[in-house]
Amino acid sequence: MSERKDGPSRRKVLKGAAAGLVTAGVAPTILTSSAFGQEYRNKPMGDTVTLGFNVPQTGSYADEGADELRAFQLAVEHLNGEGDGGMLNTMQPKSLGGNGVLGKKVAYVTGDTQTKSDAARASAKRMIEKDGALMISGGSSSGVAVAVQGLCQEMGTIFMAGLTHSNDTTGKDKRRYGFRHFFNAYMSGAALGPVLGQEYGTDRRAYHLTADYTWGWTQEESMRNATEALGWQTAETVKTPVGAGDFSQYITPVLNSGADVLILNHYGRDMVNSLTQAIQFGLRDKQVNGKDFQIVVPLFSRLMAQGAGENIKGILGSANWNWSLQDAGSQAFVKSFGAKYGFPPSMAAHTCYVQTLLYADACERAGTFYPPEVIKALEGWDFDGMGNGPTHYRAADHQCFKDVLVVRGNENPTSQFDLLNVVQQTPRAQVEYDPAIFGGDLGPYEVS
Amino acid sequence: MDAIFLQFLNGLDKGGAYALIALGLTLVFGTLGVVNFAHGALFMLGAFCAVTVRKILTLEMIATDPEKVTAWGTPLEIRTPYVEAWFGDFGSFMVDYSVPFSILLAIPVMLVIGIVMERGLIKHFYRRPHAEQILVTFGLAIVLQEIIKHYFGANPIPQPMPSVVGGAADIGAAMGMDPNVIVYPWWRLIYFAFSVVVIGAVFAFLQFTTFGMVVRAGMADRETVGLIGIDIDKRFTAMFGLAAVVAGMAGVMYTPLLPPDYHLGMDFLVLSFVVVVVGGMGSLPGAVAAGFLLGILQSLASMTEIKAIIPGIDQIIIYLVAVIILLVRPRGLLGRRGVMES
Amino acid sequence: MTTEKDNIVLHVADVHKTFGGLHALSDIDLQIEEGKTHAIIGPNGAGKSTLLNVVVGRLAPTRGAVVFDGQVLTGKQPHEINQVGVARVFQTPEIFPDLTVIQNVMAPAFARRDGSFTLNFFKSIDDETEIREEAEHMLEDVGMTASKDMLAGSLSRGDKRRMELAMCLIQHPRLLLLDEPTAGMSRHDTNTTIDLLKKIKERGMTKVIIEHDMHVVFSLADKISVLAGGRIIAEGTPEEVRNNPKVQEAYLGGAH
Amino acid sequence: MNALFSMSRKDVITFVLFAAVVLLMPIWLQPFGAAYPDLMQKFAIFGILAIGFNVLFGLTGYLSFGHAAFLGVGSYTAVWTFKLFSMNPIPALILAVVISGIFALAIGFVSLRRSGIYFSILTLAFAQMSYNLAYSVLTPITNGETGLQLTLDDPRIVDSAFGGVNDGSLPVSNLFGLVDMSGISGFYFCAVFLIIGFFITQRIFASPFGMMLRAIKSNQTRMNYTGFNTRPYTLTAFVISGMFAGLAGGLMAVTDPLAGAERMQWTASGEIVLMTILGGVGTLIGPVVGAWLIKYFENIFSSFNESVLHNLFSFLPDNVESFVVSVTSMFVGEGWHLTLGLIFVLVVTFLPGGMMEGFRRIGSLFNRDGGDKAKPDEPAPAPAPAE
Repeated sequence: MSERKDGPSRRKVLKGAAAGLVTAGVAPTILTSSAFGQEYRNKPMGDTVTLGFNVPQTGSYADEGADELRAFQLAVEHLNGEGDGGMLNTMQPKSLGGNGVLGKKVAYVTGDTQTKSDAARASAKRMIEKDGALMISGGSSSGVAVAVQGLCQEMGTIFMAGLTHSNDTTGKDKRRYGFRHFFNAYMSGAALGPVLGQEYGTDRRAYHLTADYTWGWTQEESMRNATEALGWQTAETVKTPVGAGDFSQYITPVLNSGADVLILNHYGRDMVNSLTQAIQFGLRDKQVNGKDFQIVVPLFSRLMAQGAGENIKGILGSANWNWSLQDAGSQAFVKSFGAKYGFPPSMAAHTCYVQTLLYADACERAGTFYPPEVIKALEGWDFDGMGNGPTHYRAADHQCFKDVLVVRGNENPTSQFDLLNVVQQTPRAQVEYDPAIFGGDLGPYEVS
Repeated sequence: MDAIFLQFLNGLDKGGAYALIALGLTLVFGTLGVVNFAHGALFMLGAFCAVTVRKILTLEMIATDPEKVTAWGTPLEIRTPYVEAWFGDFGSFMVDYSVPFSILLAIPVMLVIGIVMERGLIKHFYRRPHAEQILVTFGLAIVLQEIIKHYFGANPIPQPMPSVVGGAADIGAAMGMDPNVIVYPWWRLIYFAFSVVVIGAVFAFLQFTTFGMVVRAGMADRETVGLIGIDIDKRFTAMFGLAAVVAGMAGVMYTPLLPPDYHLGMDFLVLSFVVVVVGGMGSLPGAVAAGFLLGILQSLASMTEIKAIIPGIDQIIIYLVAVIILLVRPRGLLGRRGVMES
Repeated sequence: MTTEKDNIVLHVADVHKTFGGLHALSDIDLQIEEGKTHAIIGPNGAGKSTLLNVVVGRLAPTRGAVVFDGQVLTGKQPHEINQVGVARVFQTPEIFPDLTVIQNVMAPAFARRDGSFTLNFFKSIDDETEIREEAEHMLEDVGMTASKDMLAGSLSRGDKRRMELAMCLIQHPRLLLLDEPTAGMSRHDTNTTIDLLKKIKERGMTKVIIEHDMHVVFSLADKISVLAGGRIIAEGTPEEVRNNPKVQEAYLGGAH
Repeated sequence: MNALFSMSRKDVITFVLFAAVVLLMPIWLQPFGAAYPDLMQKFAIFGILAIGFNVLFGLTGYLSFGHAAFLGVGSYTAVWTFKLFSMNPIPALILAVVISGIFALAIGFVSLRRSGIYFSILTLAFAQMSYNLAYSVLTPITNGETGLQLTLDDPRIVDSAFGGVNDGSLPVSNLFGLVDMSGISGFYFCAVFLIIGFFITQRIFASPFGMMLRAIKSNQTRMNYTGFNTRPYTLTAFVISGMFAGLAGGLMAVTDPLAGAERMQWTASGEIVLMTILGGVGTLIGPVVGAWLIKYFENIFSSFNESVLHNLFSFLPDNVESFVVSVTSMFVGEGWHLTLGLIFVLVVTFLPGGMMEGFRRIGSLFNRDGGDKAKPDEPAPAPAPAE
């Protein structure tokens, strides 16, 4: 396959020249031809290809970021043929040979997103402009994912999103250069809904506490749609400030609202705090309308479950992946991760690992690192053996479709990592939707 | 009505926390004239005293089960806490009560931290501009929290309260109303009572001991007190230690409500400054009054009925109140003239 | 008491000032004649500084008004009062410690020339040669040329006072209020200051001076008002006051 | 301070040197690994922010703890200008400066009624209210957490009137279709503004107006009794520094068309304060140096991971290497905050007056004739104000 679809545009050349000026630092470089040799940004010239891993290293999600970084390192090892190969052994179909990507050794650079859009973009730009990163991956919040994805579209660099759960990432704000393996709020609702119906009945009144920003709203909307479809009523939806810390003033009104389910559309520290505090208010010991009061946390992660401690027990929620899954891919990944680090990977680590492998595989299949070709190789790709069963990367919105886990806080954990029980692996067909419902526009393959 | 009453309870409980945190800050400012941006970090260190105690109490004996293996191929570990193995029921009692126990550790530890901080760093900044005090204490706060992050990670670490007080108290029923209408978590009531006791103790200490009298005189006029031959510096060091202890105890007791992480202090920093300034820089009663006022207003502003009238009011209420109070009362509720206006 | 005369530049009309229940000033009626040096003396706590504070707008009188050259000053901001031509030397020098001596003296000259606010941030201060020269002359007058580039904060107390005086004089105020201008000065400095103030007198500037040092008062004042317990108990030429038995009883008797 | 009087030549030299240092960044930053467009753009932009802040804080002593609000307002304005009118940065910057100036006028008018920490808290309160509202209820205007971005269906009425083609990709900010505002040209664009901003500040510092601001910091009471109305002076300084912040915010949007609410958070305001104090309050160049230092740490120190360190220390014997790496890794990568904190503590403890004080000391080491206080050529570090 040709590496060049069309000749370099004038702007591209100018940019290349400018980049050359920067890299070499001195004016005469402008006259040398090497500056004109790049048909696309950061085309790997030597025998390595550089990937950029952009994760939160400071701030509340630093532990999640650290876990993502471990997964990235593991993925790089496996791609370069070191270690036990992990999911390379289970991935179906597979073009990777454990000898790097397209014969080039995989190297990586890292950066700190600080879970802030500006810092994340600055860090991504550094990896692209200075370190020559060909692909950016990672992240632990939707705001950051959308911001970095937008940047990557402008820069013509592929972005393989890490943990981002908002519908917007592959909906309103979807981009041609952005891909998401993680599930989203809509899928959480679609998977949780039926289970909630089975467990708690169809005659319920739900009270929503929602983090007051875009992810919270999409989560609330998806949960409302899913529960109201069951026949539940929505008693009240209340927005809470992000990082409120103490949620007591939002929890007390729940007590006498006549609601019998509390849905916490919170993530991270907000979730840990609001869940801990809601349970202290005795909500779970309450009887309302003749039924046991229930709390639901639509998005769970094991790391955050650790923060909530005992309080997580028996609480229903959804997850992208959990290390207790028994399929061959998951087991292979858990095995090599656990052997290297001594504990099992989080779902953030899983999605980052898979994303890296998928990108590498797509390059191998496209036969080039040229982003538009790699994008085409990823779009509409079907694969299996990487956890969650057969998976489809939908071309229309770059969202992966796979089984979604409904999980429950483990009542009797056998270890400090055994916090979530998989209640149900909701089949992919049940969580699929029409990409048109969230709008958005992917944009072009070719960027200047 | 019930809703308002409950929000009022919330306000008291929040206000107690705010007042407790602001108290130490204003104490340090009033006595030493130092703007201490590391005060939030002291609160956080207190919280991590509780984490440490619990960590020690739950240190586990690790035996491996040769029969079973983990998903990643290592033998399954069987973990038993030492204290339970050694002390049986008393051991689990200690684990259960780890948070109150932690206060015993927090008092000496925070005292030492406070004194070391003051003697080692802060005392060199008494005569320096406030801007430099801000930079040095902010830097110190970052260093302290990064050290905590290095050892404890960034994730919040849950600290359960003793199981006896784990649930909620039915205050309504106790007051002869319908049961299950006004219920409030025991621990929050305890926290409120605790804050009242600590605030009372600090006031009594300053009011009725010679030490306190000298310090109060020093707050009013440092030079004169120095002139009459009292070594005020030593007492001020002790005051810094006291402020650290108060912040630390507030941190310990707060852990069951808010699983602590290394960043906890920064979240409270801005808030505690707002409380102190609204109360009036250097005024202890002002800080307490402002703490309760802001706590109660914040709780009431979060009611759905009020948010329906003014959307987003709960997001800004604290700052809005601060602006209004400072415009109406130039030096906060109970501030003195000439403090921090240079 | 006295009737309005043509050459009255400052009229403190029936001023009362109470702090809580305390009468700091009662029934003060004071007329200052143009070009004269008017001393206000009295024991500590007599209300002298309070009176000056009322004149310059730092304190609002409880009753009464201050009229300067036909304009009511009461209710005006301090800077407005300065702009109509009233300058003040404080009991503890109020200067700009972080600026150099020459800058300290230039600043008031700008206020005189440009009013209370001008936005002239594109012109270099170096190009303000007129004001700079004027300030240098002023410093020469007070004998501080040598220290003109020192930071004002590092001056001795006496030098600070002299500089503050220069800061006021450069504005050519119609009325200069001096609150104990020689307090804390050595005898030599005091004499220099007296000479300086006499020199200004020749230029015809009206002055109100509060002073403890009778030597200063009697060598400068044209007229003296004696304040005790917030009231004017005597008024007249230095001779008259010196011989007034009430004054001797209330003040001079105690002081000497 | 006699710099003011012997000025012209000295200021011209300072200016030329400063301009040269800024324009030659792509070369001299090379060995520091910082010569890539984004970081250099940030250096220029945060330099503008810091010198503007210094006009307020350095000269008048009023410590605003809410300056990031103006940065945010500038960014939002610029992005909205892009969305509604044109991708040309000039109108976007003009509007950003004007709107943030108006915003500063309103906030300053209220906040300057108080001084000292009461002023700081008022500005903090206004900025936090802006941030909290922008993050949540004002999402229709600010796009909340995600941040305001360009979209394909933006009207861009001026551009489309001039026949801008929609090729399906998002437009890039450009100067009349000639020069893109991303990459190295974006840096030079920002650098020009930094140099202009520096020039303006230099003028302010050397002007009677600048002297009045210093006088206000020195003794506000004396200012009043000297016939100055200090409020318009402080308000002007506040608005000027707000406009600088707005310009910086606008430039951030020009080089990278995204405006997020967190740009207005108190931590961002605190960062501006730290930059200024770290570099040297009230000095011309100090705040810029402080800004560069903090941004350098944020972007470069955070990028060192263990594999980079292993490469760096690979010349050492294995066990020594792994020890050195494990110690160093505490201070870089995810530990970069620790280094920053330590630098704050060390600089302010040993160099009261910030980095500029350090440079002065180094300078006086070489000037053997220079007695300690013989010639304070930069404004000396302000002595502790009387409380």
